[in-house]
Amino acid sequence: MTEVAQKKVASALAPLQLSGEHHLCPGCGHPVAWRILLEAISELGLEQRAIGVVGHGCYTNIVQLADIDFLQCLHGRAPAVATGVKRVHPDAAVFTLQGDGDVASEGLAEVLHTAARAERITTIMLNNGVFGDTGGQMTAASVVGQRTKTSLDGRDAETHGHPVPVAELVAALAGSAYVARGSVNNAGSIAKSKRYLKRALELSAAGAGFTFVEILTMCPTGWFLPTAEGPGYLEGTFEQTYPLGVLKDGPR
Amino acid sequence: MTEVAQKKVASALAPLQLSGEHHLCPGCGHPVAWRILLEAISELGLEQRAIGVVGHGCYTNIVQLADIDFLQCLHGRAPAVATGVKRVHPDAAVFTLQGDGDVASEGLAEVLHTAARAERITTIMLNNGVFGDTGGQMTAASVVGQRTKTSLDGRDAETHGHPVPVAELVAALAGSAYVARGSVNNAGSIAKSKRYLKRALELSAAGAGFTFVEILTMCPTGWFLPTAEGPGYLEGTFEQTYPLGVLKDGPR
Amino acid sequence: MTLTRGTVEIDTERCKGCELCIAACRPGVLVMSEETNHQGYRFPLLEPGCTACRACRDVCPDYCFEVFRFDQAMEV
Amino acid sequence: MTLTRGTVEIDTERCKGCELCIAACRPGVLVMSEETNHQGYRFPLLEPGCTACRACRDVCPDYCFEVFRFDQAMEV
Amino acid sequence: MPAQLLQGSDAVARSAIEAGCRFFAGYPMLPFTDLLEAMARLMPGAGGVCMNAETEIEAVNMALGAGAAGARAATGSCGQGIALMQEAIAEAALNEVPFVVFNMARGQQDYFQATRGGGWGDYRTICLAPKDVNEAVEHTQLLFHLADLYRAPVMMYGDYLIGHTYMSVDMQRRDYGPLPPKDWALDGRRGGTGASRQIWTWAMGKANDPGPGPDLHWQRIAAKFEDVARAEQRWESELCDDADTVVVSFGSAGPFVSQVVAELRADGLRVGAFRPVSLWPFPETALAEACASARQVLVFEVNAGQMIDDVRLSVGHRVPVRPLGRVSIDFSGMRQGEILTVPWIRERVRAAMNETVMG
Amino acid sequence: MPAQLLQGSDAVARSAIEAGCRFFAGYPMLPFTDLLEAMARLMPGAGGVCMNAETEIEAVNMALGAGAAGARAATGSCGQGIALMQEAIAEAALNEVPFVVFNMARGQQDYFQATRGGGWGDYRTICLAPKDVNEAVEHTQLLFHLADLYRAPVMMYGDYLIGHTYMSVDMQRRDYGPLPPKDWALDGRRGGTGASRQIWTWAMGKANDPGPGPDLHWQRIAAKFEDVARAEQRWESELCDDADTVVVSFGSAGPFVSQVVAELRADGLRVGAFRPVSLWPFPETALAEACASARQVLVFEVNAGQMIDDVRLSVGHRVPVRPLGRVSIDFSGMRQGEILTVPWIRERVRAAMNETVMG
Amino acid sequence: MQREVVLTGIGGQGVQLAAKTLAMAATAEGRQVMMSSHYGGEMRGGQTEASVVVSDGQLRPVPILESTWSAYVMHHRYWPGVAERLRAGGIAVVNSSVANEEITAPGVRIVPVAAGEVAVEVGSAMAAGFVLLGAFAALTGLAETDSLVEAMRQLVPPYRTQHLAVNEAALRAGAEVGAGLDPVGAPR
Amino acid sequence: MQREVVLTGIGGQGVQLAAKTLAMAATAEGRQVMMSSHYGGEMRGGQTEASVVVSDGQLRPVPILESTWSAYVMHHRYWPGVAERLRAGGIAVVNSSVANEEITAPGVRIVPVAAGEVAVEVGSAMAAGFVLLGAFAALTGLAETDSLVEAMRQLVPPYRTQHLAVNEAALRAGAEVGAGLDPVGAPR
Ligand SMILES: Cc1ncc(C[n+]2csc(CCOP(=O)(O)OP(=O)(O)O)c2C)c(N)n1
Ligand SMILES: Cc1ncc(C[n+]2csc(CCOP(=O)(O)OP(=O)(O)O)c2C)c(N)n1
Ligand code: SF4
Ligand code: SF4
Ligand code: SF4
Ligand code: SF4
Ligand code: SF4
Ligand code: SF4
Ligand SMILES: [Mg+2]
Ligand SMILES: [Mg+2]
Repeated sequence: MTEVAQKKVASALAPLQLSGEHHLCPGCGHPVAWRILLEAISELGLEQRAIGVVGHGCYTNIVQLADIDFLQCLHGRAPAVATGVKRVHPDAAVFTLQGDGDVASEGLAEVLHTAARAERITTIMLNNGVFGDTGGQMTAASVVGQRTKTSLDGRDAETHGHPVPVAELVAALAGSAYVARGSVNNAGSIAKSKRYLKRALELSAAGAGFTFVEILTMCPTGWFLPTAEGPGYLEGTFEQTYPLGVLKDGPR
Repeated sequence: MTEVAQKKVASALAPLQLSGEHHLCPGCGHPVAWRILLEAISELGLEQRAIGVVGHGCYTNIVQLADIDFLQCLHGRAPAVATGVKRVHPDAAVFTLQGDGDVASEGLAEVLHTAARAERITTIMLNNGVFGDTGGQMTAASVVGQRTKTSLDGRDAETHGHPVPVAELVAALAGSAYVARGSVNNAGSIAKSKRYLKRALELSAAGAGFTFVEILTMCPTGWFLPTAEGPGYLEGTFEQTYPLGVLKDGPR
Repeated sequence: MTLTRGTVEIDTERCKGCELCIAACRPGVLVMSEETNHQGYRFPLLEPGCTACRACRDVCPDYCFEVFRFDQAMEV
Repeated sequence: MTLTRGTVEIDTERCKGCELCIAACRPGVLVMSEETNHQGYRFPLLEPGCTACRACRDVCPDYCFEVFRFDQAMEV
Repeated sequence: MPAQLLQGSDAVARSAIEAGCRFFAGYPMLPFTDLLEAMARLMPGAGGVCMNAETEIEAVNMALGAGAAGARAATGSCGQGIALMQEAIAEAALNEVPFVVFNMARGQQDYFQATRGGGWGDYRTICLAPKDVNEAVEHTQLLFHLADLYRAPVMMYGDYLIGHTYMSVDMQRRDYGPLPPKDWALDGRRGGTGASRQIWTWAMGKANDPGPGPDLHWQRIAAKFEDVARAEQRWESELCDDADTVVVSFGSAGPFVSQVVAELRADGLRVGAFRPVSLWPFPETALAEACASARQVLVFEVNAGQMIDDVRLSVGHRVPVRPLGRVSIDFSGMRQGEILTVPWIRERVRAAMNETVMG
Repeated sequence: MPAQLLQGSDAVARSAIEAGCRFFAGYPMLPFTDLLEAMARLMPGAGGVCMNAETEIEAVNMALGAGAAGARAATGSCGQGIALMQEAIAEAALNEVPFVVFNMARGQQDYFQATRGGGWGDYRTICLAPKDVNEAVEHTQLLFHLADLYRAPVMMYGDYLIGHTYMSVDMQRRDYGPLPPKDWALDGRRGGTGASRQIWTWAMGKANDPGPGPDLHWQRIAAKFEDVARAEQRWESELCDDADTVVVSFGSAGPFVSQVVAELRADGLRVGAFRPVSLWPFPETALAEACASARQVLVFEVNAGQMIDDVRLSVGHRVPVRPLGRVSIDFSGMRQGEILTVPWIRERVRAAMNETVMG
Repeated sequence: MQREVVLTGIGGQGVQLAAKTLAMAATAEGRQVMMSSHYGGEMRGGQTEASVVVSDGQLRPVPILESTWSAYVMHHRYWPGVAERLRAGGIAVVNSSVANEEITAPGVRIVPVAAGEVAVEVGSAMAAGFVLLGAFAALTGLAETDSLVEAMRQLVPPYRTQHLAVNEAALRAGAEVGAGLDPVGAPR
Repeated sequence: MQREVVLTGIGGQGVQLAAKTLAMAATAEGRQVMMSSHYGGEMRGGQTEASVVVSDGQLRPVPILESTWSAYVMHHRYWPGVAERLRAGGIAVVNSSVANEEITAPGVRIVPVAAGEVAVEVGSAMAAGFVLLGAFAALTGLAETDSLVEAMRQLVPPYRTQHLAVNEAALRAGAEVGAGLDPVGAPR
């Protein structure tokens, strides 16, 4: 190979990212979501206005990796905590980063009340359909048929009930200004998810209302799957229950 | 007036009703809802299968007046408690009776999770848009513009947010089999509300899934209105935010 | 003369004077008393012309009405 | 001979062997190693034909890729 | 400012605003409701925020968020509502976010709840129990100070009698001395500088500045609470020096006991009154000293016996410690019941003295 | 049945089912999660129900509903999750609904939470702290019995070492004697007969059969808990008779202390071990007796000092009561940290004995 | 000189508002006042009670009275509990439109006032509480009628201003009734 | 006779499964066994450790070992904490495919096994833990290979049965390696 001029077109780390080391599993979808979130903040020029509020889950480790202010809070409560933060600093760009267990299970009241209140914050829900951090049990967002450690034969609608489509519920509330659902199972969907994040953060920081982005992420560990099968499983099951796209975009 | 033969066509008390004495305010809408609920249970022949689970609110006094099994439980938690009861007695006709503060504020997660789970129970929400029992503060269901003790100048969407339409959220969940909204502000709407209650109780007792009936009730005390103005205020404000009718009826 | 098809028994001592029955009565045969009951509330009084429609009974939050239909309507 | 428009630097020690990059690479120029890194994982190796499309970098959960575009494409 | 006739709740709300409280979140529950209503009425005019939180859990977490953002923040409730807040109160103690919890309790039955928590982990909550509206006004300001001084959630144990009684109140800003700067509070301004902040119960730090982790962090917190336990004991002791019998009570039971003691002293009985003003830290040493000459200690509390543990911990087994109160709730369930009257207490104290001291 | 190798959580789940538990509701939280998983796996086969409750609050309220309907019901969690359950545990104590709470705690830092509640009102919670998997199996069955006997929620204080350790377990149904019939339980069958039932914390009764109301009802509950306090004290005492030094510990710290005591006895030191098996009611009299000849009492607990209050309440000021443990959590935050080892404890006990007893 | 009054009635009769009006009026006249109220919330039991202590000097802050000099009785239901606290030589002003049962207490002067009827006359049955208050204050001298009117105006919340006129009329009508009764010594 | 083994590694290496397999196999052979494991949950720190005590008689139930006779080392990261507990005369079986740093402890025999390479040979790098276990058991005699295979079959959850074959191959391949090493005295 001869020496040719070359230009870096993509860095491993996002701006605002302090390190690339983390303890998440091989093939986990969360770290990609972290990266596009930090890119979105940086591209919007919000780095010195951003305050993140994170729940309890595998994704929590973003606190260690990102060079912005963070408040790690109780499981499910992030939207309420973020409300307190935002009302004290109305000019800050306040967002929550949470998992599906955090939002759809423990914190369903919090996210819906905050959305109805039109709180000017963004909630980002990383939906992998399991409590990843506790080892892969059924959440309120697990899809029908999904095997988890507490639904070993697959989630059965008759006994376990149906998944809670948080994004659809948030979109039904008058206080929400923007709702979208993306995923991180291939480069194209990653790029789209990043656009959703940018619009959501921009709108809430501009005072339009509550904005919500759900991102479907792979959890090969909780799905009991080889890492390479994660993206395909996500598409074949999660995207059927949770269709991708913008659910709501507009002033309230 | 000469003596003519006469037949009683309507009793003051419903079957199953032990007494007509209660301490609710003049013009309160709750007692009428109690009556049609008891009539519905009796007409469906469910009196020896019914177990009621009630929350905290002015309506709680039904426990003293009705001759069926009752469990008075913590504010907001009735659907979870009812779940425990129902799973132990699958043949019982289990219902919850709650207020809007109980359901839309404190217990939003409970009702939505229970609905998504397709729990075979009926939840009845008496919506008067205030915490009546604590003296008339704003709930998550208070309508925009409504004056309450904690929104003295009227609920303002910008600072207080928008009301949470619980029935619409429940209807959006796959686990709900029947959702309707009635009111008790005149004889016609009372009759319709009773039909809704009968269908809801029948369907959940038959195992169709979770059923939900919202009944708009007058709270002249919490609305700071003369009693006679209650029905008109209900129609002019509540029915605009919360349209009456059947929102969902069908097998899941 | 008014056609009267039925009548109501009113538990006036239980009444809390909310007047919901007054508005509910289509023929307008209920009027509020001037005196008050032991609780201090005024209460409805029946005038001729009841249709036994049950509306008063349906709307009353204090369970004050029993409704009776006459076998045959009367002129009062 | 393959047309190569760019290249990637891979932090193979940080790699956790998930193989997401392998599937993401349209031209299929990434293949998994036989050896393992210090963590015990196999990792991707680059073969000629990279288009500098960044897909590998976008999907990698362990931030292993830096992507470079050549000023001019090369035949390798 | 001349004294005004104010309802206790109103007075506490005004005192909080005077102390710089600019964020309040609450959920109605009697007898706390009035404080919430007062805050909803007064905060906007003071340039602050009062949230009609949709649940107690949201209320306390909003206060936590506001406290973490640097505001003087508060919330409150009672009984069941405080139970729901335990998770967040413990969390705030462990991640060091200050705010004030106004526990306008339904009676005295929540002493364990207030002093032993019910949250998780090794934490304690400073808890002041005012005896009347005027002391509540003072405690309000002191609590905001202590919260900031120790970076911890703190609590007032009030009740219906504090919240609902109208009294002539002297409202003024109290000065409790300087406080450290709130340079730990989150404002988002340091993002991207390498010095962004974080608040995290596990204290894991950032990649460029690792934290101590939970073990060391929680040891440090425990040490802090030991300091608080020594430094912040408050009490009121009346006529104990020569007392045969010391009657211990807290909160709004205090004035009743004081009146009983005054009356019995007038009858020549050697009786004293001791009132812990801080329920935690409990004034152990002061109580032990107050009971130095006593032949019996009577604990009047309107519950099944909760503070009596702390009294026994203070005085040991040297002198008999006897319960005087019992469960007693009024017909409404909102406040102490029939035993909270001067005659009830007076007769019991007299009888106990006849038996033990005279006998 | 021959002994089987079972993980603690699995063994507890099987023992619960053996005891007739047919309703379980839980929410994942380590180290409780394994018990939930075991229940989800085993319950359907036993004809029971295991709910994947969506929150801890729902879990405990589901258990309350199932208990009120007459089933042997249980729930569980740890730390923050138990904090969220306090409201309902108190409620169940006051409306007399039995169920079992498996608190598989992250360490010993939740002693106050377990023994003093954090709910509202005058209530107590029977709490058993097993020392190992086999005792946990036994306690599981005893707890269901006690819950039904006293119509009250009861708790197991387990931890990671109980839940995650695999041991050879002897599983069998224990008989603790007869129980009163559950004629108070709701089944809906008496509607319209004039004898319908109700469960209501305020005990207001029905129009045709008025209840006592909260004041009398709660006094009765308080009296019941006084009976429990006397009747249900459980403990284990080893070599205390002639001991200069008694070391008190609870739960899975017990075996460590026992081993230390055995080793030090072998070295000729007069040391004994005392372990409260019931944390509430705390075995006050037994501990006082065990310490009768002691010159010091050492309290080994892996926290900032919580059980030490109960130890001091038992032995008074007669003999010095010294803390031996401290906050100590492992790197994962899931369990006790570095101090929970035989050498750590042995050295501290030896040092304390050198100082005080030998010195 | 210290004077106590216990006000009793059932929920909805405006007893609490009457107590506050009296307390505020007395404060405005320069006295030290303590007022406490006991009413149900979640437990709609109907009982509502308040006590007001008015003094020219410093007040001892015990908000639950052992005994009282006077009573304001809107309803008889909870009278026995009040009667036992009334000191001999005291006075009870009673809403005779409602309180139809035997209202007596040893050594206590019982003053019946047909507050319900008077209230209907001035325009609203709901204002009976103010009629009784007007009468009570005029009789006892604990506050001037004008002070009561002023206090009532400050206390009625903005969303209830439609009631101001009839409330004032009720207070004044009550005061007239009270002025026509045998006077008692005022506390100063 | 009582033998302790501490198993150490990082999350994902199957250390817990290896420990359970050993414990179950030993139980099936009629011994008394206690196994305890320490691994993070919410705190993904990577460390994973287990200990197994195998005995012919009654076991003392202290689940955190003061010292150990042997170690099973899948990764070197947490070795120092294990090394200090290893008694002189003990043995450490080490996954030399990964554990590339200095693994020594005074008086302890260090036995390197290229578990990673062997695992790749039998079909899956992920089975290295079973290779090391096969070798460890064969060397120490704490359990027969057949018992290990049987225990592994019972432990692998239904949704992972696709791994059974390769796991078995790994155990047997490891056992072969172990059999080729200098033996140590078995505990019985
Ligand atoms: C109140 C409470 N309950 C339970 C937990 C235990 N917990 C910690 S992380 C977690 C799982 C979170 O799942 P999810 O939000 O989906 O995030 P993921 O790990 O899947 O990314 C749970 C249940 C907790 N920390 N607090
Ligand atoms: C956890 C908790 N928070 C607050 C309360 C106080 N509380 C009792 S009843 C009630 C109001 C209920 O309002 P709603 O459900 O709308 O019923 P309504 O009285 O209007 O019929 C509240 C807030 C409580 N009992 N428990
Ligand atoms: S458990 Fe799932 S969500 Fe958690 S790190 Fe592993 S793959 Fe990611
Ligand atoms: S406050 Fe409202 S809901 Fe309650 S009894 Fe009165 S009118 Fe009815
Ligand atoms: S029955 Fe009908 S017509 Fe007769 S009084 Fe009642 S509402 Fe009027
Ligand atoms: S509706 Fe009933 S309570 Fe109301 S005025 Fe008529 S009779 Fe009386
Ligand atoms: S940049 Fe594109 S072509 Fe090059 S290795 Fe990555 S995915 Fe393949
Ligand atoms: S995507 Fe990243 S971590 Fe996964 S195999 Fe490729 S380089 Fe390794
Ligand atoms: Mg998840
Ligand atoms: Mg309501």
